[in-house]
Amino acid sequence: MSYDVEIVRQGLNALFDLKGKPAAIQSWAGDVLPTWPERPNSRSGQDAVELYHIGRNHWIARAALDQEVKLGEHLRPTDCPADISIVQVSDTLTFFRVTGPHADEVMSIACPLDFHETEFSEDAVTYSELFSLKALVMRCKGGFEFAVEQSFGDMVEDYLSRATA
Amino acid sequence: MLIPCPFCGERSESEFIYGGPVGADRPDPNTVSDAEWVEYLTVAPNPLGPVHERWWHARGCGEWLAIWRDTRTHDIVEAPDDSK
Amino acid sequence: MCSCIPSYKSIWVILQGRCALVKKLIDGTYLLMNAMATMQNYSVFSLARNAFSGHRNWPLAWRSPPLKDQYDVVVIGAGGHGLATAYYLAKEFGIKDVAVLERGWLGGGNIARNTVTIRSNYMRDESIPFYVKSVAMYEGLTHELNFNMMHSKRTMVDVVQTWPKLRELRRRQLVMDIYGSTYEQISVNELHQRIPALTGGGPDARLPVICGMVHTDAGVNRHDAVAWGYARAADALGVEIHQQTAVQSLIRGTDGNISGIETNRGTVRAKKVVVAVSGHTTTLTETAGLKLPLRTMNLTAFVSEPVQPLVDVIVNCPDSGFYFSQSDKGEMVIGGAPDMGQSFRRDIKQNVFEDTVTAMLSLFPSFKKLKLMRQWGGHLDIAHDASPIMDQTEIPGLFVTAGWWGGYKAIPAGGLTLAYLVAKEEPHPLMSSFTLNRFRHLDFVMEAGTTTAR
Amino acid sequence: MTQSNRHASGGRIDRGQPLRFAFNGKSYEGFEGDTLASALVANGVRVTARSFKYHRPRGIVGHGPEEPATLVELEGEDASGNRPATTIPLREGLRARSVNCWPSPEFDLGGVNQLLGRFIPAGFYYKTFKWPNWHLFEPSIRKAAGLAAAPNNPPSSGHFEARHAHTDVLIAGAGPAGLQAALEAGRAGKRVFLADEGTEAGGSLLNRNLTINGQPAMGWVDDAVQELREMTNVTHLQKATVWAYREHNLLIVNERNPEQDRIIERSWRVRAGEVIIATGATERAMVFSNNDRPGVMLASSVQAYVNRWGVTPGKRLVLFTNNNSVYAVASDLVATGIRVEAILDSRATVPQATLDMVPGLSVHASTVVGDVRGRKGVKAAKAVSATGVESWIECDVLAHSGGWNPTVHLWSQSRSSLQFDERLAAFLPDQAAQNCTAIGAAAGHLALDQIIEGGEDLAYEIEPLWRVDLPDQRGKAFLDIQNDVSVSDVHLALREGYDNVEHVKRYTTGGMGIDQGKTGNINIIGTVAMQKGVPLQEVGTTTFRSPYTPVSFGAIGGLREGSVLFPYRHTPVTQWNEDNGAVMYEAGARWRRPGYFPDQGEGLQEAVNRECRAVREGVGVYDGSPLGTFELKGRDVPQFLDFVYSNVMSSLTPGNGRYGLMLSDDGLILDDGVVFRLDDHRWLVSTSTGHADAMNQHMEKLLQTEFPDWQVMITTVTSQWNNATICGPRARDVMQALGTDIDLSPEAFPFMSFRDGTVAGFPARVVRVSFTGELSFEVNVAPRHMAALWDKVLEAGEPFGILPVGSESSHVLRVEKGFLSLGHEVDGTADAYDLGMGWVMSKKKTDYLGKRSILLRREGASTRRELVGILPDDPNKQVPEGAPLTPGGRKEATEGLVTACVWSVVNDRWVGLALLQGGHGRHGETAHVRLKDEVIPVKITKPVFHDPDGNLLRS
Repeated sequence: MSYDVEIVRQGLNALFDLKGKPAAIQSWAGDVLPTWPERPNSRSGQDAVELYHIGRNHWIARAALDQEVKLGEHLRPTDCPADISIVQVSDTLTFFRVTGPHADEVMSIACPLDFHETEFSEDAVTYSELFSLKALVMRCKGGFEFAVEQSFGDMVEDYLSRATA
Repeated sequence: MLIPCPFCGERSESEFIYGGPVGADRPDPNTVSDAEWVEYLTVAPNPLGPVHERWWHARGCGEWLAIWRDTRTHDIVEAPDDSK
Repeated sequence: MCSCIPSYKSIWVILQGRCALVKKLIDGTYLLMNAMATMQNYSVFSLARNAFSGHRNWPLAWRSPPLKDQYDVVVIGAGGHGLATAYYLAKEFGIKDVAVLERGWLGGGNIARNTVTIRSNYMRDESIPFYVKSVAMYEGLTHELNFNMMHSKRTMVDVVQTWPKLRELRRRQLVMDIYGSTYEQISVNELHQRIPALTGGGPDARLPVICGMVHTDAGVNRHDAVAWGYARAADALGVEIHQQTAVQSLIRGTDGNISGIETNRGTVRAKKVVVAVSGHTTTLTETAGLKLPLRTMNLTAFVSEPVQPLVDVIVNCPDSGFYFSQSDKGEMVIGGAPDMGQSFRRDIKQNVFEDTVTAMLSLFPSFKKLKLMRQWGGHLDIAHDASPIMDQTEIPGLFVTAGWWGGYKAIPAGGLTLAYLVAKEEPHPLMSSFTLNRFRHLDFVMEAGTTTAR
Repeated sequence: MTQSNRHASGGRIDRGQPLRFAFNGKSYEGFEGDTLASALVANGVRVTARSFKYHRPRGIVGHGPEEPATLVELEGEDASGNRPATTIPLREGLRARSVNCWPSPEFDLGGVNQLLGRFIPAGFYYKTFKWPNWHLFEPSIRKAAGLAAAPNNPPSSGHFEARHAHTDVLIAGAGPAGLQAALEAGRAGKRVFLADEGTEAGGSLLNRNLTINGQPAMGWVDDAVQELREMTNVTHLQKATVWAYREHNLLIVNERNPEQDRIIERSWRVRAGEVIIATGATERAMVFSNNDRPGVMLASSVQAYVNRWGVTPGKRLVLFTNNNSVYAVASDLVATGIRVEAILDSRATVPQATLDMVPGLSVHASTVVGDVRGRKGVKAAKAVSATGVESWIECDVLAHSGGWNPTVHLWSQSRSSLQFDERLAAFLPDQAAQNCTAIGAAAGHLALDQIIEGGEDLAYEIEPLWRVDLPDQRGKAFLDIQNDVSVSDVHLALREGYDNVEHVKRYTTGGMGIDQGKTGNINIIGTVAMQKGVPLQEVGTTTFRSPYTPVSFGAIGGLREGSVLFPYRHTPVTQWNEDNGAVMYEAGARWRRPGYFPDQGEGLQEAVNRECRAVREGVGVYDGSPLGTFELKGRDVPQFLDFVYSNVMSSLTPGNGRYGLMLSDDGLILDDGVVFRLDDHRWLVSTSTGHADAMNQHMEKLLQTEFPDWQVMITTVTSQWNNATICGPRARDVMQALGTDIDLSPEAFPFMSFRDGTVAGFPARVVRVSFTGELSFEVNVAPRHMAALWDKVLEAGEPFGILPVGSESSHVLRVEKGFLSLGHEVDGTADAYDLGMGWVMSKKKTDYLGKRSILLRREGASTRRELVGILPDDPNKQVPEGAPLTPGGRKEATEGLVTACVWSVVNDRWVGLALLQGGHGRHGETAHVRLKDEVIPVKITKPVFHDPDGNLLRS
């Protein structure tokens, strides 16, 4: 019997890479961004914009692709002050979803993280290793969502199909 | 190994890239003697015991961190007293 | 540590089937007996003679004399390099008041843990002639030491999977030609003929095999025999080997020169002290305040279960990152890349190990059914420029040989050149580029792209 | 009659499920629940193997992974070699044959070696086979060695899998101690990972008739297993061997045939908070003359065959022991109606409680076995009393027990220490090196009542006997049955000075077999200790190494094979490349890139010439997407770039760029690349494809560890921008044809600047850099537009004869220009001055990475090897890349090497680059390429063969 999962390679998202002190970014971006996720490797979301706290003074803002222009106009990457960095990175990451009863098992083949709920909670988001690549990993309804650098997308799809063959 | 990242907590060694031992501070290249410059570049501590070393959380949050690791056991240990 | 123990199954067949050779065997044995008058001769005849006395009359391979408080030369470390150095000091330079001190058991360091690959396919003018010499010395060692090293000059074949690697290997080939070392390119078809078990790496593989490079001078032998053979021969020349004798510190005289060593069995004085301890070099030299550009790392290896002969060459796959040979006992003796962190743990890292195994399975998919039987690690020191160091240090009378990651193949020539250095106090011409002096102006000897990190 | 030794009832086998199997070509029948070994015992097969060295007939000795004698090779679809018959679950249609004998173990031609025994003691091969050389003998010896045949195919169906797991407690072993620990941890709510190598839980209780609180112990096991099954926090695996204990409490478990039939084996990498080692104990052999006869078996194994599998290995048994455990075996045998001829106990007195277990049996204290008769099966055992009285006792099985060794392999692998316990005569766990504990028999608690409350068991007492030592002893007494190592071999090793236990092991090969000496190693240590007159602790053990039992490489590799062996990276144009017949190469940083685009029937050189001509005379395009690209932001970027690059970057104005070199602090070239200033605080840094990750690491390390106060933020944008680089004299025409709002004139848009705008309707950043020496426009767009842009470029370029250009042509084009390449000219020795790039080494800056070191190195006496161009005297003569240059072409130390040699379409000849000693001062002279059988004279020139003043790339 094969693993009972559904694997979907997703389309583009609007993504912005944010670096700098939270107060500085907040004061520049205003209320376009959701409540600040203070805890390392956690996320927050409102009005379809999600914010991932994935490194020291490092966040990723994510929204649907149709929000890209609007978000960009708010964040104005080229105009922001010297002490913060905002870079549009929508094309950089390719997202996958693995959902279904055996999503945990497929993830345990790919990734060394401990996905037990006490260790990897509902709002967890983190960079980790997935099929020996750097990957952004989080939970989604019914399973997990993760993203790898876009050029590795075909390779990850290939690997996932082997894992669930 | 499990390596403690100050941002992410303990993570599998496979998320990290080894960054070499923490050496002496870089001397001023314009005033230091040749011999001292060469020693700074080429000689690293090689203890049979705790070594201070750097790792890059390359597949994680991107943090460069330093740990003390016992070269005999690979246990991650407290900094020895004389290093503080 | 690998095991290349032959089976005993067909001894009878061999002895009977080679009648034509008996005359030669007899002649050869007598020649050897004359050459090695001081040692019990090892031959098929001495074996037979002893068989009838129940093997009760074999003498000790080496003595365990009392430790004196002074020697002309003290060699620290009864591994391959230490024992070879002591042997050549006595044999080539007449220096026989030599003690080899070993904190554990002789032959128990890296010589007990390596994968016995002997080769000379290097890239630089500084390196090739030295290794050509070492390979040649190994080939004659069984007869020189009257101890069967089971030297098997069975050829190394590189399996090339990327064009940059081919370019690098061809560069080696072209320089090696000058020094008489052999390296030839072969086609994929020829590669499959030489290594029928190589069924992976086809045109659709992740890294398709492009061609092979054949190094016919390469071989393997039995590592324990090298240690034991040198120990026995050095002992016969008067060298003393002291096991379970741990050197705790080096002692310098008031003139700053080396004057002896402190051991767990007391102080021993010597005007010349040789440090031949692989990974522990800095641990020792720092007791005399000497810093060296060396770091200690872990290198791992593993063997499969023994199986019937399948591969009769050394297979090296630098693009995939592993190499192996099949021992006479039938085990695949497999090595991969070192683990970069400093380590004295002598263990295997699971991720490094898995990398090596998966690389091997990609080219040898039938090995999926082969079983891992034993794995281990060894530590070695690596110099800042990854080339060896052999020199008298800034402490007069203190000599080091270090930085030999993959120093097994260098044992005979390393021992000979170090004995030369100790006796004459000047570097042997084959090793003159490998002194500490090179670091003064950062004149590194970069043996770029040594095959799968050995 | 089939299964002649099977009892009418009893045992944990399913008599309703008979299974047919074949052993050495003969058919037999067994039952579901059997192992191959128990089925062979049931069928009365006595000679099951031949020994490795002497080819002595051997039978089944043990019942688990400790089995030293009977190794078999499975045939057919589950073919694999060197498997102990005791660990193979029987299944329908199983085909097995003994290794190391031909044609069969009953009649084995290799048996002639037995006659030669005295000529081939330990280490004999070091003393012989030397003349004329080893090569003469090696082929025959190799052929004779090796046990099973090598596998010749991967498994025909199914695959292997490796996965990660995390647990609070890992418990190795589901015997009474392990089950009890799992229950306790599971009830406490901890995450528990319980793994056991057997087909079912219970450990020793499966083999023994014990009670807990008056009830059969297996009932307790069933209850425990049931309770564990109901706990969601417990993972309980059977057929799962914990085979390695690594650093930081990482353990590797091999699970065979897990629930999914498509998975052959699964490898678990388990990270455990705490490890409990409940691996039980292994019975060790007694050492006496001819202790390897078929029918000489471990007592506990006889007990297992009787109780667990309902078979009796013999009809008349003699038991030989130095400890109490054998008395329980005898009691079980008697209860089953098997005749026990005698119990020989080497101890002077046997405890009364022990004797009470075997009323009516003949027990001889102070008595040992002196010899065994029966070459192909035990016929009689010679009992020898302390007073020297000898008597032969007829029997068909001699069951022996030399005591029990706690199974400390995992404990020792964890680096935890062992201590020899005189009372138990065994090595016991001592100081833990990691967070682990040993419990139950593994900790020396060898009786059930020490492990489980209510358990009833006989107290374990022992007086060690490492070997039977009698005057006039004849026949070999084996310490290691698998490798045929006898007591006399160990004595020989000691006599010759191989007296360390490691020397003994290596000289005799004792303990180096597939069983790793599980039943015999301690006797070797004991024999060495006796001979040297020292305590066992002083002799010590040899190191326990993983794996605990052999494990297939397939399971270790898991799914990582085929196309995903190494990662691979694609650009949006990869598919187009493949569709258009590109020969794809591995191109650094795991990118797969086109090497060249051959037309039908075209070879590499023709294709490359065609592509190069297009770039030099018309226009070409390549996919430059893999180039490493980073956006740097912050006030301190200028001073940072001035520190990491050898030239000055801070003086760049927005919109402009500069080529630069990054050096390591010891003066070696790390990378070359181009820096553009986007605006006051935003910069774009590009690196070579292969070094992108390393340069990212380099910059982050400096910023985070050396200059934490500097305000520089780095974002990797390699995959945010893709580019098509249009290059050649007609490049501007193609750009115009594509349609752009950017003024492309050289005045408005000069070399080394960039402009943002639209190209072919896509938002684009166009950069004027050139790696070919021609007019070039690097058109950067978002990857979502890249495939479409590529199509449009080819369409717009068609009238100008545009061709896609692969990396082979790029190499030619850069060599013609003398542009350096990492891995060719930059090989770890040349510096920027050697490469004629002194201009890139700032004299103004007081410090930058590598400055001091390069100056120091150049003060050294040695003559530098410097970059030159070479023109073979014969323009049609190709020089191999990497070929050495020697003085006068003589066969001596080299003075340089040819780093590149290409056919130049613009020069219509071969041209090359070389690093040559003092090369900068030797232009116009002749140098000599030295090949094996040939000397090629070459003229030394400046390293540039096309447009030396750089007018074209600025045009």
